[in-house]
Amino acid sequence: MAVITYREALNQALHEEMARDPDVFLMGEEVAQYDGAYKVSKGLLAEYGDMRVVDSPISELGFTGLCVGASMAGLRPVVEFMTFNFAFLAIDQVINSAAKMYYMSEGQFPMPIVFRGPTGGALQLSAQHSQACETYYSHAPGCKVVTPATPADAKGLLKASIRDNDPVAFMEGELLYNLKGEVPEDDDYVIPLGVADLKNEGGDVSIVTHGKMVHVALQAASKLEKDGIYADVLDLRTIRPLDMDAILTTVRKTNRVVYLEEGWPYAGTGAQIVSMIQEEAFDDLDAPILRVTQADVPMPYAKNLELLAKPSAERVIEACKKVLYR
Amino acid sequence: MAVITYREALNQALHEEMARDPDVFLMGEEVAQYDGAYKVSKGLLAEYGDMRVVDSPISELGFTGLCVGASMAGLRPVVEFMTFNFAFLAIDQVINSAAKMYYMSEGQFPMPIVFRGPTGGALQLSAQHSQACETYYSHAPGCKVVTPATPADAKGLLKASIRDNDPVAFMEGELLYNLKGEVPEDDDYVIPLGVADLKNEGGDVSIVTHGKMVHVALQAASKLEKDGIYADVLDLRTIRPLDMDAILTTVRKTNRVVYLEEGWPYAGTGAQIVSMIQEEAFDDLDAPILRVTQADVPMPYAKNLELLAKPSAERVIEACKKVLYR
Amino acid sequence: MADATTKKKGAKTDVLKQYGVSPELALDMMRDMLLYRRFEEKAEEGYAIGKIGGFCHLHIGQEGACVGSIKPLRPDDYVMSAYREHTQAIAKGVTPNAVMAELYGKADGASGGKGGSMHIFDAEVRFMGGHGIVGGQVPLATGIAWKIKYRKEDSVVIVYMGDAAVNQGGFHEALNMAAIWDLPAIYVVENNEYGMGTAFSRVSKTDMTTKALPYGIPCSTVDGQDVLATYAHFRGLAEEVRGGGGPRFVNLQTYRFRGHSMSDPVSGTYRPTKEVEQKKAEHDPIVTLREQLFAAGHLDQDGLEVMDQEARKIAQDAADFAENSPPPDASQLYAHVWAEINANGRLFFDGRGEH
Amino acid sequence: MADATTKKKGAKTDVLKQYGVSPELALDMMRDMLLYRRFEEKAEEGYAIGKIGGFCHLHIGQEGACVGSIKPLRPDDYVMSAYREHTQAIAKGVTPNAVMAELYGKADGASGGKGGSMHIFDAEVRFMGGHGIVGGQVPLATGIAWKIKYRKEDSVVIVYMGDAAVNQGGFHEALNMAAIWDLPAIYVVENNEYGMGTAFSRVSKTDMTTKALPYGIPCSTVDGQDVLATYAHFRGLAEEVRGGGGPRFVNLQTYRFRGHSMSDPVSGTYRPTKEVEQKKAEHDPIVTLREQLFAAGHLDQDGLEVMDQEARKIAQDAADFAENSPPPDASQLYAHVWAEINANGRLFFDGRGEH
Ligand SMILES: Cc1ncc(C[n+]2csc(CCOP(=O)(O)OP(=O)(O)O)c2C)c(N)n1
Ligand SMILES: Cc1ncc(C[n+]2csc(CCOP(=O)(O)OP(=O)(O)O)c2C)c(N)n1
Ligand SMILES: [Mg+2]
Ligand SMILES: [Mg+2]
Repeated sequence: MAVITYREALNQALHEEMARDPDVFLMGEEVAQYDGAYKVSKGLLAEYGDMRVVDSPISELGFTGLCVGASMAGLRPVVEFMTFNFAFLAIDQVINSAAKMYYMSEGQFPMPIVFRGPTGGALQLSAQHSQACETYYSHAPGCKVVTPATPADAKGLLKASIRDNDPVAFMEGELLYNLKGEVPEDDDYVIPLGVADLKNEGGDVSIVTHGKMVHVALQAASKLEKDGIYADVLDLRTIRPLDMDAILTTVRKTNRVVYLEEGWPYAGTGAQIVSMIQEEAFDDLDAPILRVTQADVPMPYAKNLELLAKPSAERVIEACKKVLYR
Repeated sequence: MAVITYREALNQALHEEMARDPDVFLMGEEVAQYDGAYKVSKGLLAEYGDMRVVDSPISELGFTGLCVGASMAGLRPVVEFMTFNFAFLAIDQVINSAAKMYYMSEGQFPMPIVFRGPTGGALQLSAQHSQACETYYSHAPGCKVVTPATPADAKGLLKASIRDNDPVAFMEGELLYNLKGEVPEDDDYVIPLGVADLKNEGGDVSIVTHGKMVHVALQAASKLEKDGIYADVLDLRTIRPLDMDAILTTVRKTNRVVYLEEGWPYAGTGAQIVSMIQEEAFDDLDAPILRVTQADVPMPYAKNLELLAKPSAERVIEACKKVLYR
Repeated sequence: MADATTKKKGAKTDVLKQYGVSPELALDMMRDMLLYRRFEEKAEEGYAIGKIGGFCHLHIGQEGACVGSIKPLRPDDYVMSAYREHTQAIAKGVTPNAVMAELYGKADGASGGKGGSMHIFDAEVRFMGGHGIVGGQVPLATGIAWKIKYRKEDSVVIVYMGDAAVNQGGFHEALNMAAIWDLPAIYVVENNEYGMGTAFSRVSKTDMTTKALPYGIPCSTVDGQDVLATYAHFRGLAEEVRGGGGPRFVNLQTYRFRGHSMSDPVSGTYRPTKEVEQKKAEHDPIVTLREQLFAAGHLDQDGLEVMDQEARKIAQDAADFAENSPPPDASQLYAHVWAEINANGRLFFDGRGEH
Repeated sequence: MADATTKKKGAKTDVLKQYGVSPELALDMMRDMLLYRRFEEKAEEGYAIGKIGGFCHLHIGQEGACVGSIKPLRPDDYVMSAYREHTQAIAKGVTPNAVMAELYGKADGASGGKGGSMHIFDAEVRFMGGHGIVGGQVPLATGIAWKIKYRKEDSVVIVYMGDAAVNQGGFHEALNMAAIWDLPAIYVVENNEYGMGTAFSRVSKTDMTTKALPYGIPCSTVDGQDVLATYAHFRGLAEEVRGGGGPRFVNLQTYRFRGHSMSDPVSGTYRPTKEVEQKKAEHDPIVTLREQLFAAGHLDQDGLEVMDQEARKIAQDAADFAENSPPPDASQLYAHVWAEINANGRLFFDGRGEH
């Protein structure tokens, strides 16, 4: 297995899927000539030409709607949002068109389409460029939501998302693009949607999380080990479909859960998962489930405030100790 | 107290607040000459003229942004969305501008603005006109979310929302507009945001809910009484700010909770409230908290399917019995 | 429509020749318009007696715009529209039965009863809906045009919108992309002068023909109440656009004889009753074509009545069909949310659906 | 900027008179432009050494557009912009210290360190931000114009956007409303020919002057690299708009000498290095004014150097001020989320904030 970056893994996935299926095309701002704002689409224009790697105007609603229409008509578009923060302009076409079309038309129009780009914060990008947007998509039936944390997951899950026949919000992390890891070179390295991954095996407490926060969880777990506390770190990988079996397995093992996420707390992914766990494993819980999230404020610019606002390993450790009554 | 409709109560609130404060104006599609798609703004144009009651083009993003800008500059706009279902087009200006402005500017620009209109389903309006949109607003710090269930609440809460200095998503119900009830005539009948209302006093089980679903909860409660089960029905009235004290009071009394809401389950208001209850009243719970929501599907058109999709008193009763282990 | 006998006779010249339309085709268009009129009246009835729910927007008065613009299309061309689309669906090949059953929310409806009046779909005849967000269909149709170009096909897409939809940002974004990429789309404003209760002049300082100027898309205006003129115009446009001529923008002038939806008044503060009456008397597309056909001797009153009886019968049959079609089975509630149920993981979260 | 001695001398005529600009005012504009150049170079430095984070978009090359358009405004006029707004903030009256401290994320920053480079605000001098969503400021500014009309004031608002922002639907929706309601707004495209790495001609089939045609808003073009021409032009526009003349649209031609943001290349596949070099050599707004002032005898090399030293000093002082300003206190994290903390109910949900 080659060691490559998350960025390269995404690029490979795009390459392979575009080679595999002539109906797959990529559209977004700066994806072609500029190789993408984050260079995820590097080299694709040269390989596939300008009908398949398409620089759009800055018209989020328009090009999203265009791609949704192209999907209705039988193509398999991949839409790049420079960040999901800009996708608020386009969300009407995602929710009201893409997510509802198959249902409204009673199955006449499958909607294979991937909306991808970074979600959440990076370094001091401030309030309008740092929001974690998962809730806006996972709330709606008809949408699938995928949040890979590692290069291997990025590749395997993007390939699965492109091959999937439903709209997928595929949410990356700006701070993950340079992350390196081993990635299978196999052209058919596809990770099925809906399979969580136990990224650390512990047993005392379960840290359930997704996306970029997997790394914060792992950091917390390794620090906790020094105190003799062993944590399961369960990476959901996909938020919809959701691997509830994997969640229940770790919960039943440890009886104590912390949900960690980058987004805001109110009606976040964590709230949903807490609600499901208490419903389905009520008697397995030895402590209330705690959540660690971004501070419930728009992201501030100043370095110190941003650091305070983001979920940290320290706060995860604190929460773990609390559910362990230590 | 006069008995008037929910529609008239809203109309009174607008009338009174516009008379009280010359900076309050109403803008939206068909609000002036046509008296509003649901006649909520009836008579306002004649009274206040066309700078204060303004028919906008069908440009949700544009007129929302315009009103947010007017709020920045010191006015107190009330924006009418014909339904919140159309507000997906405008949500960028609500989340990225209105909700974040005060913070980004370090308090230089208070944003007094009300976004109001119906949310959720009515009768066979199908997928693109029936979505309950609470989550899209309550998730974001900076937004307040208000969901009145009765004429009196509609009046008192709309007046409070207009006087409030933050952006408020004020969510009505198309099926509530004709609902009659007693409403104080007092010009200063203001219900403070953040105060829940116990709409039925029971003691065996707590049905916590908001908006239109309050009436379904009351129906369920009255049917449950025939089985000798007495339910608290707690109407949250505002989702943000949230009257957690009132929630904990009923939970500590009954130890059994059902959350009822019109929206979809995943990361809905119910998920948030379940998560908070289990965190803050873990030992008070004698059963898992159950949720009753809209079926997790886009709203179908056919009458029978729509009926099936909506939360019903029967399903609430079932859930109540389940948490009572009956 | 106004009674034939009260109308002055048309000129002796045969306008059909002027537009290059055969008598057969013209009679066919008459048949279509009559059907759409009767069909919509049936829908009106169905709504009045509670068989049809939700919002129901009728096309009465706009039949000429519908027939004239869709008739020149090929089966492999696409049509997409907003929520006032019943008759456009029929024009593109959806059966009146399937449309009416959809309005009734029945299993045999074009969308299985899941869509309703605003969401009629038929993939097979390339009728692409039926969309309820004003302007939402404009980018979507642009995507269909993209697919045509992508696959190097030579079909075209016509997308309809109301006059009020041009104030939506998505309209502008879409037209810009269609222009820079030379997409085979015909953007048609069914300009019936009002968006719900708002006259176009109240929400635009300029007239409709300016709306595509920033994109360099050629604009043309045609009288939709004159079905022959409309037909000839769209026949030409389809030829221009097919195979790479780039997009077109059309100001298709028409008028709605009913209220915005079944729950809105026909007239009121927003438009005087007199205006509506005058339009009905002088600009009914059916009357216009009737006079042309009478004048040229291609049709007489008896022939017209036979046609009208046929139209009424098809509409009645559709209503009967809809009435007798079963409601969707309860099992359909959770069907068609997803095209792909992944083998792992839960997709539904209310404890009722599968997975 | 190119060295003075290598440039040919300008004509003997005094262009100041042509534009009705006094020598004092012209010298003042020179001072401003020098300050903005030096200020942005300081920001560049601050970014390079990690004092400034996030995205940082410089205005270098566009100083003429900035000074010429804001100078004619009154203190009670409003300015709103996108994210390339440092120098516009200063032009409207925000102190260089407060702007630099904001870039540094410090407590004394214009937005208390909460906004950063893209979100500079100063309510007192009516600098309305600093917005990061391309095109988002256009409807917002339209609302400010609405307030001016609503309150029957006679101020105006200038809103800046980049050339790429005209492809956002919100731009079109906003201009339409400004037109139908005759709002006192001047919509200014700082047309630097590129949106990030995309030449305008790749995302628009027509030129910029067509973009307001559907709204009937008068459009004009002016060379932003010529600060005197720009000043005279905006002086006239402000007079036209003030007090009810309706909105205006301006194609303000300019050029960016740096990359899109600090993390983007100055040139590359999207524009040739030669083009940038040529623009710098021949269309530097500072050089242009310098030549005009030299030619008319209002300034000489020594005078210019004194001015430049002053500019450098102000920029350096701003950097020092920013450096010495404390970071925001941790308590500020939860401050300013709400303007009104309601007496009842919880507003924060992560267990960390108040309430
Ligand atoms: C985004 C959005 N805003 C508002 C509405 C409500 N609405 C439905 S139709 C309509 C008027 C549209 O008028 P026009 O575009 O002229 O079409 P017509 O009904 O005349 O065919 C309005 C306001 C909607 N469906 N979607
Ligand atoms: C809605 C949105 N889409 C994309 C971006 C990312 N982005 C920021 S600036 C920019 C280019 C804008 O170019 P232009 O409008 O010409 O302004 P300039 O930077 O040249 O001043 C892009 C794509 C954004 N901030 N907001
Ligand atoms: Mg219309
Ligand atoms: Mg530019």
